Amino acid sequence: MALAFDIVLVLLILGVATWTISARDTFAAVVGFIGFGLVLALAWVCLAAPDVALTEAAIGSGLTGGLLVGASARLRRTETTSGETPSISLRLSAGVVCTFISAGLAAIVLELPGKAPTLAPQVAANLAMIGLDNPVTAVLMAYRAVDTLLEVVVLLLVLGGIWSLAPDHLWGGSPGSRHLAGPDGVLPFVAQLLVPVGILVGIHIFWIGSVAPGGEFQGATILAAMWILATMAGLVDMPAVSRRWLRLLLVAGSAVFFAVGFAGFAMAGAFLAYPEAYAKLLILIIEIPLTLSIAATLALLVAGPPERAPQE
Amino acid sequence: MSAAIPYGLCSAVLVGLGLFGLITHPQPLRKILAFNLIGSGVFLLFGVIARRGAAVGFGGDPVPQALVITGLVVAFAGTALAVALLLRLVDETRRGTLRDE
Amino acid sequence: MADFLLAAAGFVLVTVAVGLVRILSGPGDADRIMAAQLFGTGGIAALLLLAQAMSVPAAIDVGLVLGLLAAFVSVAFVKGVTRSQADEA
Amino acid sequence: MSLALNGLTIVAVCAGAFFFLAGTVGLLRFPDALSRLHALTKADNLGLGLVVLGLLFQVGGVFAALKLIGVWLLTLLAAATVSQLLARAARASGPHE
Amino acid sequence: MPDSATAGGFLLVFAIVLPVVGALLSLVLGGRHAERVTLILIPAGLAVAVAIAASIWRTHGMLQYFVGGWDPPLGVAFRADGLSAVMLVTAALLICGIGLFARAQFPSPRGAEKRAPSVFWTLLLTNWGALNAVFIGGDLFNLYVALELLTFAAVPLVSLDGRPETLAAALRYLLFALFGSILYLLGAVLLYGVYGTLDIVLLASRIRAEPAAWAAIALITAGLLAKAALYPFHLWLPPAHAGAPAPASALLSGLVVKAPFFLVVRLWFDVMPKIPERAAAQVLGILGAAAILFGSAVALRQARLKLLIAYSTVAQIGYLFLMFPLAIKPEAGHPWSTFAWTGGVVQAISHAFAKAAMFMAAGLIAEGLGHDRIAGLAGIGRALPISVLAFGLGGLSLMGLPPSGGFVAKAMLLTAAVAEGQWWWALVVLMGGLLAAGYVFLVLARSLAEPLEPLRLSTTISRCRQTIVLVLALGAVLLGFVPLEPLELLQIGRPDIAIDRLK
Repeated sequence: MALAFDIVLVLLILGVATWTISARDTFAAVVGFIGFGLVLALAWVCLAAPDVALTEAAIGSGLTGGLLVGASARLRRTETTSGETPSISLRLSAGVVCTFISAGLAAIVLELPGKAPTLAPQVAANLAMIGLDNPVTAVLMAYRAVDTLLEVVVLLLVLGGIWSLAPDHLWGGSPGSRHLAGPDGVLPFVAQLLVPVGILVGIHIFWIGSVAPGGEFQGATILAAMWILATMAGLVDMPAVSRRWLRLLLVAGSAVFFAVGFAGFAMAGAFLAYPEAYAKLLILIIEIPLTLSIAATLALLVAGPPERAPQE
Repeated sequence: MSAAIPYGLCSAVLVGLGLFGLITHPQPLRKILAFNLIGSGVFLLFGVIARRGAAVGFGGDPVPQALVITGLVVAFAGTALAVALLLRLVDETRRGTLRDE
Repeated sequence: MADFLLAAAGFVLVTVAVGLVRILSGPGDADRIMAAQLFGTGGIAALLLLAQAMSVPAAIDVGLVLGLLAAFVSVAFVKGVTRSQADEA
Repeated sequence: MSLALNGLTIVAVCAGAFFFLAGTVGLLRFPDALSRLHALTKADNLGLGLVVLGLLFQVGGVFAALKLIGVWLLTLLAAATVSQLLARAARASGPHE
Repeated sequence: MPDSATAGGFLLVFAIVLPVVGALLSLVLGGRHAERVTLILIPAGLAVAVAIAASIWRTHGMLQYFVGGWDPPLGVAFRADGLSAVMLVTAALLICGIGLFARAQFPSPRGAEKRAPSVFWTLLLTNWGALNAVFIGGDLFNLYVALELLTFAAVPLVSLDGRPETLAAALRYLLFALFGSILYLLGAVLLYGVYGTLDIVLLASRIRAEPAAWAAIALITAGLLAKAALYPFHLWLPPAHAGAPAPASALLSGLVVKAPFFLVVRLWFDVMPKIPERAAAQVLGILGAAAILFGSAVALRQARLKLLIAYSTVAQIGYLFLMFPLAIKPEAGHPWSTFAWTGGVVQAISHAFAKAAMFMAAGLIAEGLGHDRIAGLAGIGRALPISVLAFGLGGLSLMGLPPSGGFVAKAMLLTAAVAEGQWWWALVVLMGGLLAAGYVFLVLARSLAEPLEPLRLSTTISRCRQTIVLVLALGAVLLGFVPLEPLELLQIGRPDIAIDRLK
């Protein structure tokens, strides 16, 4: 039964993916992509990776989906002009090459060594030292904390890059146009209902991350989505990006991360090392500001470059 | 063990499909979508590898699972930058044609 | 029981996938978003069934997240359309 | 006891699956956006509700049960508002294209 | 290979953390502070790079650091061998030059924060941090994140002026780079699936010649080639490098494309020295040769100076990949193999200096003239003699004429080619040199020609900035005087030390 379900799911994934690639209309392709993220989240559950399923649902489908839907709706009007289709010969040769690559990869997948290598025992052996029960969080925050640290820097940097796309006179202004609450206010009403619930869910997902699937990225994504939702409903306005408090909020997480990392030199003899007795506490100290910073960064990444001049 | 095989094959096809889209679609937004499909294929393959490494009570090897989470976030960052560039480019060219420079 | 739940999940999934065909025929963007929404609801149902069948309680959280973000995506769509109309004007 | 619970689950989940089927048929058969919207929001939310109901007989803890109900309420809320917004968007853009 | 952290390993942490923390600081403080933070950090970063090189030189061993105290394969290692050290120092010196040069172009005025300066200074620091992370990364996934950091730091530099052409160039660059990194990641994933580690050193000990390993190497290499703009993946480079502001072009052409090249070298020579087939190395060589001939020929036909220099970068990247067929060919460790390997690395360094100088000289010329059309250069040789001299000295290195680093590099490649009986590569090197001479002389001849009417510069160009450019160009020339002895540093930590035969 389980195998049958797996096969149905895989066929569904491939069907939706094919649709995403082959749809003539870009918007239809984007909608297909959102559905794709959804079935992929199911696949991650079947692969016994609920942490990834959460991330896929939140970032892969949700946030990326919202970003692309917004973009494709905006690009609607310009699309007809760039409708040239590639030649048959190009498509044919591309098809042959890609089939070849897929077949090669499939062959390698089937040939993977019978006894799969794994780091699970090593992860498990050191879990007690860190005081976490969720092994994925342990990898992200302890064993490979430097990846996570660099990743947060990547997010911030991309945000800077997106801001840099603003015209000179709008630098430091607020992203997006001001959303005003509609006259009959369906959207504000929904947002008022949905946002508090969403914030609770976000905090919950973040908080259980130390013992169960969840963690700062997934929680932060939900918080970010709620912030954007509140903005779109006109409940709050996106702040001007030159605001000092905003910049501090964005950097706070990585600043604490770096600070604890350096403290590791003194306390545990290495950068980003945690002394055994305080590991769990230190990780929590990093994670709380980190979640807030990531949430703010993700929300602003979706909001795009400043589009309104800063008011003096 | 064998349960992961369908997903492994699925990831191989996803990579090919995405690659095809990346090569053949002229519109940048479609290329971005295709890039995300390839990315999903790669991550799924990593998930299969994680699943195969199930041991000591874990349903999968946590290291690749954690790396997939990092990868998803980085891929999102790339998508966001590409979309912002694209929207800005469209704005700018439209304004450019209006301005008749 | 697990087998029944799994079968039900598969059935719901296939059913809503047929609904996805709706996207194929369009014609309007609203139809597509609706199809995505049906797919989303069905996907969440399948996910909850899966969570119980495979006893992965965390999958319920995935359902929560999907429900929240489905709303977010739809709002982004409506906003995108109105914005593109505003750009036109 | 558990047999009875299982029976209830099976009935509810089957009913839920049926409503999903009905929603899909409606989506395929109804002529215009607004009536499709109508069929859709009714059917799939009812379907999910029944599935959740069926699962409530199976879960162990109160918290998990609450979360299940929460998922349903969330989708309900989301679907209702979104269909409102969509209806307006569909009306505004008209039966174009 | 040391199996624990070495003394002084903490320096490696600082090589990454200093610039990155600086970038974050500039983001928070904004405005004028971004420039100030950069100028303070440049000497500090240079000191760290030199300290790393000195430590390796003194101990004759590599530096190693396990982040968080977790040994690989569970944790992530940073490692620096001689090659890393040389690249770290090169990067630090160039960043130093670029930073000083850019002060006039991106001044931070008092009062409200300005867009271009804030972005430029922040991204300069981030690029530096990402480059350092690539040079010392010991873990394939950590390197993936570092490569992404580098890409995302480089792309916005291209579109800094916000014109539609540069936005399009930036978008194309980003799409190529994303494509490259996803291929790279796919290869890394396969390696983990087969060998259960992403650590480079552990991988080197576990890897065997089998289909999965070949596929993984092919994918990783292809991904890196897309990022390094090797022919036929060069399409994105000319508009991107020519469209960026001069200091940014210098950074992109001089350093950023060297990072993926560095990783290809690391992979082919250190991780899997036994794996690559000679045929595969020949393919890389052929692509390199095609890049040299194609890039140089197209450069000759350019009407704009910055595009000419950008196409010349396409060609010079080709030289880098000539080292693969020459150095892989006999059993690694063979004296000629080492000769070719060293030639390739010297080419990377001398091109970094030469190209940075040429792009910045072109920037000064364009600033003075208000355009960069080659046809309108007449008289600039008299108006901006130092800039034109710097351009010429850089060109000397590109042509491979003595005395210059380019000469040393190309002579080493040439000798190895002839000695190994692969004379066709020698032919390519010579042809490329002739074509390079063609486009460099084209520019110089126009610059030194008498103008029809006296040339009046639209702005005055400070002598200080011209001097900085000249110093960088002299750096490329001076590399030609470096005796082979310090090149020994390059060999430290290589699995096959054939250094004594070099002497």
